[in-house]
Amino acid sequence: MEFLAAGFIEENIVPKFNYWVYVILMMIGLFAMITKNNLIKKLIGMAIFQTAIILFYVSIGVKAESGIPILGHEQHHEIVEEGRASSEVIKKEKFANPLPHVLMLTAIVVGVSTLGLALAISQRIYGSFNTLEEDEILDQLRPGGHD
Amino acid sequence: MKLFGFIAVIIVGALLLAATGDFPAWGDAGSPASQGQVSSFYIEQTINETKVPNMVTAVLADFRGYDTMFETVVIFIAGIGIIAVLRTFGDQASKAPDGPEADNDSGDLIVRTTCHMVVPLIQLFALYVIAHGHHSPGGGFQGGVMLGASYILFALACGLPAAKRRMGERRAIIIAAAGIIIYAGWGVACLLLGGNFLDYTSLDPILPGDEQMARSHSMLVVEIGVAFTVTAIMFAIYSNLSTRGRLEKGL
Amino acid sequence: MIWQFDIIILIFMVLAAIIALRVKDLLGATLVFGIYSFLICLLWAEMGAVDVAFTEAAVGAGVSTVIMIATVFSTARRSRD
Amino acid sequence: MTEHFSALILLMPLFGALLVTLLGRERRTACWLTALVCLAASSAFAIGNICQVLASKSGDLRYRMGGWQESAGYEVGIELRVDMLAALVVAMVVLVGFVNIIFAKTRVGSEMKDKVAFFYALKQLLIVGLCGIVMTNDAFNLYVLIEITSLTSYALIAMGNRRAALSSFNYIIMGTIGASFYLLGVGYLYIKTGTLNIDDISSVMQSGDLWAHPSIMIAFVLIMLGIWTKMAFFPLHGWLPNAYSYAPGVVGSFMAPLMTKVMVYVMLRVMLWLFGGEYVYSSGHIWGELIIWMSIIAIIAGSFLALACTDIKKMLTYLIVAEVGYMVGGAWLMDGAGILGSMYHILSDAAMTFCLFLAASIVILRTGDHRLTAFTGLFRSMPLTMTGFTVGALSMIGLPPTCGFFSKWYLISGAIEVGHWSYVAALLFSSLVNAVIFFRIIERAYFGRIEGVESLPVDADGSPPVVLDRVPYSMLLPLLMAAGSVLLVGIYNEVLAGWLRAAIPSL
Repeated sequence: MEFLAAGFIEENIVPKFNYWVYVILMMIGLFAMITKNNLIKKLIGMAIFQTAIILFYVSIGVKAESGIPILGHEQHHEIVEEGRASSEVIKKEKFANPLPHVLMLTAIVVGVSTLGLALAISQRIYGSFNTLEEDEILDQLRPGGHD
Repeated sequence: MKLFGFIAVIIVGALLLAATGDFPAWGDAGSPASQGQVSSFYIEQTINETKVPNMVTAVLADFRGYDTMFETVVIFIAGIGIIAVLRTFGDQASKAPDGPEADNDSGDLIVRTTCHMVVPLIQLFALYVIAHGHHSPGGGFQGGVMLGASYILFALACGLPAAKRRMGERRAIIIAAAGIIIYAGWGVACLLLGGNFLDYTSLDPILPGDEQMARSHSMLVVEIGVAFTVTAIMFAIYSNLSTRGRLEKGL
Repeated sequence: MIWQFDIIILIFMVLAAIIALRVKDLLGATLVFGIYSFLICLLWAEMGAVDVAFTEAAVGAGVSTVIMIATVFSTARRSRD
Repeated sequence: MTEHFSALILLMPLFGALLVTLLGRERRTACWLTALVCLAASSAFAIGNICQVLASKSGDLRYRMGGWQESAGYEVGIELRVDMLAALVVAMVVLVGFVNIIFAKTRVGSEMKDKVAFFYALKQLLIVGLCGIVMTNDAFNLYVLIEITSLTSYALIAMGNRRAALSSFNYIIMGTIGASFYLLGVGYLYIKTGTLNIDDISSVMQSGDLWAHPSIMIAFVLIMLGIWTKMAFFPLHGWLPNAYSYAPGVVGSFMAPLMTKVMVYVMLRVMLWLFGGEYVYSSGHIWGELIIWMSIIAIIAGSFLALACTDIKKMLTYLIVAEVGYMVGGAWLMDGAGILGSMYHILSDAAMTFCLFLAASIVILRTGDHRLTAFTGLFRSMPLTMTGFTVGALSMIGLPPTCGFFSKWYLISGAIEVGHWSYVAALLFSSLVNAVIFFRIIERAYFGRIEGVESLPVDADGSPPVVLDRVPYSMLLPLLMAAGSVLLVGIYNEVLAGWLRAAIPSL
């Protein structure tokens, strides 16, 4: 009954709803990957699954006051031309954490590579089985053991 | 299967949600990940160490350049993997239509004309994105995808054979490999000049400016390498997937 | 970050994800998936991850959708689930 | 130059792969030579690396990519870390790759047809990925490299027939789930610690006393689930038998010995270095006992499934599932000898699986039959091949002086020390089943009647192959090298165990 307590929602869901939504998206994707019968649908599920993880990582990097992790012109000018110390000019809480962004660039690339390869393989499967439904493919394979 | 999948998903979801209670609140600037030494170093010292205002580019191409090299390798693997899996090499497949007028063999006149006008603009913007990645969002990867997309657009509007004459399969593979050779070769150059692999400061003697500028210039070089690979592979992926590996006529 | 935008986009994203998986026409599913990618790209721009948003716009909403459509065209368009 | 060895091990096959793609699909011999030379150089560097680790005082080499020094005690760049275990596993990876390149020469033409160059390129990139996994000290870099190995193996497997394409698709689904779980686990660690370097994460968790936090525990569970999916630990093994047995012969004989073993290495790395033995083995967790029981189930189920197989390659893949159970169980025994056995078994299992897969490929090639009945009477017509097979089989059963005996010895002595008799029983049972399986084959091969012998398919180049056992030297030699390595790893077990013992962190 803990879930119904009023304090639970304010403490655990409201400040962290991004994390909750990422879990929901991930569960949707995972469910599709496991249960969908059509190979393309499985791949759409896979892509949703991967973007959910990327959402999680990007959410780590956000700060309440933050903007984009690129120095503005004035700050750039102050540091490079006027020679002021960067730690004075740059306020950390004004910049989003750049590390998760970098990691997720890589993860997006990995995601599209996997998707492309999987699509190529599903085209080959379609070429030799003439269907993309998993159960129909397994039916075709059943009578003959090896080929 | 449905029930099993449902149970598995619920277990995983419960596991993940159980941990969210333990996380710092979303957007908390004092969370370990945001407050930590590594993140502070990237935010505060990037400009001093590399003279690049875009922290993401600097971390991507320099601090974690080793990761990015493998990211490029991943793209390369996807490209040659798709060719290896799907491509059917045959005599009839390699026969290209001849004559320059084959450009106009397909598609609507308006579409073709618009495409001929838009593609140079896209490519110009893509080059800008690659070159300006130090100061604004973008970089080799994004620019490369856009360059590749311009070829895809061309193939959609004017037919794959016309696009293939501009970016044939062999040429695409060579460009893709050349991109990684630029990247990794730049790292090896650092190694030959006495630094560690990808230690751009050791290139200071042969590049203009001081050590920090050497880093900045080197980042541009590796971004160009990334752009080469991504451009070629994106087009190769599209051309193979849209023709089931026969590379005849596109969509 | 603007949390009102955040909530709206997240709700649309969950809807788009569910629709993409429910639609039986694979071409439709692919297009809804393109919408999903575009929404997530907006979300990242809103969270300050501009480089990631740029990449997602080019890759997720652009190239992935195109190669998925290419696959749907050269295979079957109907799906049973 | 010597300090760059660890980077050069990776770079040689990377450039080799790029050169091979540049050479194009027409120049097959040139592609083969390029791959051979690059992997030979890489092997030389790997052996040099072992010598360096032996010579170093601290027992581990560190190599900072990009030359980024640490800032206030935290690594800002990516660091490679090579200790004795890593050096040995890297050497194992590149040597198996090198020998397999020799083996592939005659077969690759007929199995890959026009795609020989792509095969060599993907294969070398797979080696790059495996070496990188073993050496990196960065949790996220590990993910990227895991994906490199996965993508190359999806493509390599899918180059086979239509069954291979289907099993590759299943492998993609399972592999992506596994890798994504790993990535999530790393994200959970990052949100709590703010760093990605494995040593730094460990020290932050130590100093901040984060052990009690549920998210750390869930990170551990997620990372373990991801790695187990990748290494085909029993309930998650579904993708492995089909993928490896339907893959083209030259691919299967290379991937089977390496992929699961390297993932076991990653598991040990995560357990002992990232989280630390103190946390993993602490009695507060329910998982210790549970996982040993799961590995016992894996061993028994793998053995039974192998016993039921009539297809030689399928049988070997189920034996891999059982062997993974050995290693996971050994690693969780909470005991130095068990961990040592697990580490030593990584090396010995790679040697013996490699040997058996090579022998099986040769037999399948010669007889054109992949059922166990193909072995009938083979001792008379192919004595050398069967000798190699027998050495691998004896090692699988666990008879001295093969390496399989010593790894079982370490595992069993570890289990006895902590009094886990059911694990001992499972190991002995699996030995018994292996004995039944292999003696059945060897008996058939030795006493069975010879039937009609077909002629060998002509070499890919059109030149008549040099024949001994009616098998070209380029296939026989790798088999004998693999068999030799089974014996060598066994005979020098004292030396190897001494080296590995020094690499185990204190529990």
